[in-house]
Amino acid sequence: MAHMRNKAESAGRATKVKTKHKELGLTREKLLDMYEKMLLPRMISERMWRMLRQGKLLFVVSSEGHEATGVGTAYALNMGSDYIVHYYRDLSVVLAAGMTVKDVMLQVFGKADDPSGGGRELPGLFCSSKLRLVSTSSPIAVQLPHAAGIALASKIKGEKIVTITYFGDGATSKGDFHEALNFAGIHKLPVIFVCENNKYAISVPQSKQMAIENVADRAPGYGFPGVVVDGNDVLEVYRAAKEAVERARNGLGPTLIEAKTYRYAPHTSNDDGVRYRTQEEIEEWKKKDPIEKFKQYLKEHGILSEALEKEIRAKLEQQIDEAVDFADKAPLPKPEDALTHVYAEPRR
Amino acid sequence: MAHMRNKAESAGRATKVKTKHKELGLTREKLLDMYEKMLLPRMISERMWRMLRQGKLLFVVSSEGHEATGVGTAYALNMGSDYIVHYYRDLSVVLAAGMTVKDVMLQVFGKADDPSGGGRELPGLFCSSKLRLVSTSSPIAVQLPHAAGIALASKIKGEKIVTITYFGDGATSKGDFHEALNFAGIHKLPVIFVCENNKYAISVPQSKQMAIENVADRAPGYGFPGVVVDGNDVLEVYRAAKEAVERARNGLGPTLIEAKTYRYAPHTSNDDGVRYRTQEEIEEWKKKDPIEKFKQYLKEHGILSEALEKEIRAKLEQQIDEAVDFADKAPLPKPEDALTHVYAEPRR
Amino acid sequence: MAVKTVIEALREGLWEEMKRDERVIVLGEDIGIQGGVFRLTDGFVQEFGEERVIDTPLAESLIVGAAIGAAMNGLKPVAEIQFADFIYPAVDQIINEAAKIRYRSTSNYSCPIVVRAPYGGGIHGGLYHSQSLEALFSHIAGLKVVAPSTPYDAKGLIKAAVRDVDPVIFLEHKKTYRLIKGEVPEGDYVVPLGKADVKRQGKNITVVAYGLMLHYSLEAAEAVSRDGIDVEVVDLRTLRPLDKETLLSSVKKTGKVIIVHEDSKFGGFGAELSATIAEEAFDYLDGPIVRVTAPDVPAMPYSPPLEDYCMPSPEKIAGAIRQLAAY
Amino acid sequence: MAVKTVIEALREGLWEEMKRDERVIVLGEDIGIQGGVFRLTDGFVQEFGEERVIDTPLAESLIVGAAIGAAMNGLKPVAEIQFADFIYPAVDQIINEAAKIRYRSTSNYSCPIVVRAPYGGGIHGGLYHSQSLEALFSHIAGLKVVAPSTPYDAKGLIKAAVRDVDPVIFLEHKKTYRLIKGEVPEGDYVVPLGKADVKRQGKNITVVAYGLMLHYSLEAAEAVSRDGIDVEVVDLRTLRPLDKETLLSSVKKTGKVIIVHEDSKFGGFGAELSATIAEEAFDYLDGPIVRVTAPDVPAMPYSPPLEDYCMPSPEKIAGAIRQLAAY
Ligand SMILES: Cc1ncc(C[n+]2csc(CCOP(=O)(O)OP(=O)(O)O)c2C)c(N)n1
Ligand SMILES: Cc1ncc(C[n+]2csc(CCOP(=O)(O)OP(=O)(O)O)c2C)c(N)n1
Ligand SMILES: [Mg+2]
Ligand SMILES: [Mg+2]
Repeated sequence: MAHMRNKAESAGRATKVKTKHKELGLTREKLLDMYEKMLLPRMISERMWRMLRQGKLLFVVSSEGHEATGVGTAYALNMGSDYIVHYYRDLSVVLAAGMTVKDVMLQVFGKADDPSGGGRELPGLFCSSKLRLVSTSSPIAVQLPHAAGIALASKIKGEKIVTITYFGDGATSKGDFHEALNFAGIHKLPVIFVCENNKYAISVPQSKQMAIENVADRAPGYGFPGVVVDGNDVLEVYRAAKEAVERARNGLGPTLIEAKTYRYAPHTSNDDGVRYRTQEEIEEWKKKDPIEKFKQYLKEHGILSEALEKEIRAKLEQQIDEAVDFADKAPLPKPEDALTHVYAEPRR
Repeated sequence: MAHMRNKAESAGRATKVKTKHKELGLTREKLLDMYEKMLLPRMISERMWRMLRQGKLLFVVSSEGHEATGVGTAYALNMGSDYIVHYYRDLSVVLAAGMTVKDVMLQVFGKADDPSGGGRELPGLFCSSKLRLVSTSSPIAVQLPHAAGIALASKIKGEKIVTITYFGDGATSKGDFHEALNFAGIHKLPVIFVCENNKYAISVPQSKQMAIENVADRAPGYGFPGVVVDGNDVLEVYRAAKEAVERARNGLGPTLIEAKTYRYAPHTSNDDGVRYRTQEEIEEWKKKDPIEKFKQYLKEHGILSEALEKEIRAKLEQQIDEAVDFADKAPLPKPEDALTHVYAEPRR
Repeated sequence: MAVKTVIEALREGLWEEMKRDERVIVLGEDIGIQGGVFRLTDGFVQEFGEERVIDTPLAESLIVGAAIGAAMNGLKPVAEIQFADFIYPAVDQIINEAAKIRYRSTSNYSCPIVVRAPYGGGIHGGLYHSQSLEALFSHIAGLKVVAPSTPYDAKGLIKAAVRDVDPVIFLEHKKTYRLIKGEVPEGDYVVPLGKADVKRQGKNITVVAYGLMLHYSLEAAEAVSRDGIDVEVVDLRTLRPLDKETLLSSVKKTGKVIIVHEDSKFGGFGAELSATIAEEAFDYLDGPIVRVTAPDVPAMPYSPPLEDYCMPSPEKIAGAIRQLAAY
Repeated sequence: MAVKTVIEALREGLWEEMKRDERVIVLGEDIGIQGGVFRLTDGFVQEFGEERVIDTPLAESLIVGAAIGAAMNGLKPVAEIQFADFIYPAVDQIINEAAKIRYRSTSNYSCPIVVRAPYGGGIHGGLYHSQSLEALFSHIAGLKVVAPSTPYDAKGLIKAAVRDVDPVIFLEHKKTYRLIKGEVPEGDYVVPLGKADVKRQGKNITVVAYGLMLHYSLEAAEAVSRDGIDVEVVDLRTLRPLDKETLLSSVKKTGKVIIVHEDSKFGGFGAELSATIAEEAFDYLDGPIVRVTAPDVPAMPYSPPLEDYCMPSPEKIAGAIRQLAAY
């Protein structure tokens, strides 16, 4: 069946809410770390929108709303050895993977020292061979076959390494989605497909993208499990991701995780985001803010206090200030740098 | 659910076998017509292989084994108004649609008067605007989006016209399969997708093409029914196709029909067909020959006698002789004809 | 006459065609309630309804493939690819199918679709929102390829494209959308496909361009005219079928030619222009055939200094003109 | 030295590379038990196993996309596209991804894949088993494009391609597979990418070709030598990066040039060769730059008279040589 976990079961879990993180093996430190890694991309995104209005940035794509999905999945990985194949909505994943705020700012400012690619890609697309954060691009769904291929190579090499890849609901309409999942199913590849279903591909609502309720329902057609999860509940996301990572690492093959979530901001700074969604719908979803939800949980369990929250925010604010300042002052690329890295430089 | 009809049900039907054609509303004349239209492509295919060995043809792609699938589906259509989008394995469909044996022979000989395209396409790809037999090509699965688009146009024009398209198991791995079925599901288009699952894409067995048993199981992921049917039983194929055509014509949307069948000959004359299948497997399937099966049924019901069978064969043999003779003597295209029909000829 | 932008002119032309002929439908990503990411189809769904203005799933091969099917069944589909950079998944449908349907069926079927695609750089779009793809499509017999540069031409050409009975790839330079303004007549007129237009008469050097580069070339021509170099600027408008007559007669007159495009150089569309000239007007040439293009890099980077380096500019064109004039 | 066919040479080169380096894998349709539809990988799955010789589903975008992923994770994938005509669904992965990975990541990642594709006509393959696609790929910075013509070069070039650290499109003319024979050394040697080869010395006219057309050009050169025309024949071998030096120095020597390819003319690869020459060797030219190619039709039809009409032949090349010689 498509859903490893249906609504009744999740409701059942809700009663066990007090022990959830222990059941998941998450310590206080880890939980606070996760919280910080959700807050950070939110605060960076807000800063980016501000800088856009100030004319300091030319373009913004942000991830407000997707933080639980990103952090919940990323924290289920072995960082630095597992492969991460993200898309532009994944600032939280990228930071969880170990990109620093400075690295992020150098990228969005398009500066020469941008470690992701020297200012070549649009803001929002990161990469690092060191962090095993794979180079990715703007075209939708092209990264899914890459993730399958990376996982194939791990399998051939006999390494117990898992690959995770992220994409939106829009991506599920593309041929590459189908071809990649089909191949992964045939070869039982160690790969996890995470669909961040925020109900829209820019303006196109899910009902015009597919005739079904859940993307996860397609997984049985590829011979592996599909899971629907509340993408705004970081612990539920983590639980689903952990199971999927274990399956993959143990040679049991892929999982499709569909995280139901919502993007709060417009698609990008080129979108006003007002024509296709009602204010009510946005407000409805704001009530389910993943950060608020997690904060509530942490407070209920005495892990986070108002004071600590303030402290964390101040620390992150400062990190961002410093990074912005640094990146702002960093040099732009030299024009003729455009000519490098077309092919491998000849060995000297 | 994926299967409108499971094995138990089919078994149940087997007991009602005596009344099957009446239940389906098929008269004696119609049944004999169907039988003839199954026999004809078989006899043409056999003739083509012979002509290949004689050096009279350069290339053969044939449909032995697929006759029940082709005829059972095609006979559920309104010929001349419904659109047919075939692939190269569909000689039986093409003849059922009204192509004459002469037209077929002119095509496979690549003659100037080939009505499908003046000898431009490889043998096995036919078309006729008059018969609403749509122009199709060698690349796999590209015709599925066309079928969706044709059905979309019928819907927009408010015409109660159905489109049917055919493809192999191999085609289901391609992005175009996914994109077309998804779109058809969203718009509830009047289109029928017929997968002629003969277990191989050239040499690649189903197990290396997909991690599932039935292609039809993918239909729920597109929001419409999928049906598995014995592709060697022309009446069962007809039943499934009729239901699908009715659904489509009544605005209820697409159906995916998976007809399980087998190709007896090699993939084409460029394949020896021996490396990837055992002789036993081929023999096993020959016992289920769709023509033999239908002949048995017709005999049991007193519709076909040995004498009539002989008469039909003789008639078809003569048709084929005449067509071969005609096509053989017909002129080849003039070399510079290669330059025509690139764009519409300017109006004079 | 009213002064309009390129995008207004295109919108007006397409709108009028949808009014004129109910077989015309538009389909693509975000073209409905959103009115397209550039707002070219703003208001269309309200006027023509969801049956004729179709928000598709995110699937370029399907967009073109379904358009092909609808065209074979009597409609006139205008497919929008949101950015030309994203057209690659549809090239199989465009090249193997649309371009070959008439040919392979000796006109049993034809494929009268229009595929619109905003292309080109200089708008901080980075590697995947700046590409120029005319070389790819103009190589393909069976396709027509159009690239307007002015509002007047844009409206007249989109109408001609919609009325054409064969597949047309309609490339709209997105930087010209709001930058370039010009007079556009009310109501119906057509600019025929396959006809170039001499946008500036001159006798020393021919500059051949299209899209945004036409405007940069006119600027460059103006600049060098102060040095006494009299430049003729040919706006191709349609890249395939190429108006060889206009091209060659200008070259034969001036004897020197500069080809300008924004795409990278090696194997770009300019190569064909150069080759046509070298083959058919060789005896008239007084100097090498020069190309001003982007450098041979995979695509235009995002960061402004890198982007600027890649974009041909009026200054770079003027430089090339001066150099060739001195040859 | 043993005399081998082109396909035997390719098979031997690929086999030796798989022996040499266990990171090399091959993937594609029917390449396992079937040994490929042309039998190029015959015996590979038996020797190297199903993990390194992967029969994929029928999905070209996946074949290349998975190869890209495997390459980013340290393997050296050699992807087979069964016929070049079917590569279009993979061009997004090839052009937007493979060609741009190094560039967009400033070498954080690279994409060392080889995509092999049998191309070309003259084998009664019709519209979809005869196409030539070198124009499409050679336009793309970030890709290397190789098209061998002789067995010796085929083996040496496939080895160089496998060892290259960037993506290589390896175009094999399927008519040469069994038609063309030549000496091939046992064991390891490499023909470097990016180097053309003068296959026949001459002083009157340069003919530039690759693949099957190289052989037709040599035949034509032989034929016209009886009329006292001394033809130099340049075999490009690699189309991108182009060996301009060899090309231009031959043209500068002879002053006349004919470019031969099987693909249609308008916007074909020959256009770039012509443009390069018109731009960089203009002063050395004694006549127009002539192209001998297929006519501008969507693809090569099946019926023999139509196919013959489309294929350039030694006779057509010889005719063009004689005409240009008389210029
Ligand atoms: C192949 C392709 N087509 C179109 C686009 C333009 N585009 C960018 S994002 C987007 C919508 C993506 O929606 P979804 O996958 O749901 O991701 P989300 O932005 O909602 O997270 C579109 C159409 C693109 N980037 N790539
Ligand atoms: C896009 C594409 N890739 C590869 C091929 C080569 N090819 C021709 S038929 C075929 C197998 C098709 O198998 P299937 O769809 O099962 O149809 P069948 O021949 O079994 O009826 C392949 C790989 C092709 N025609 N098109
Ligand atoms: Mg979305
Ligand atoms: Mg099959």
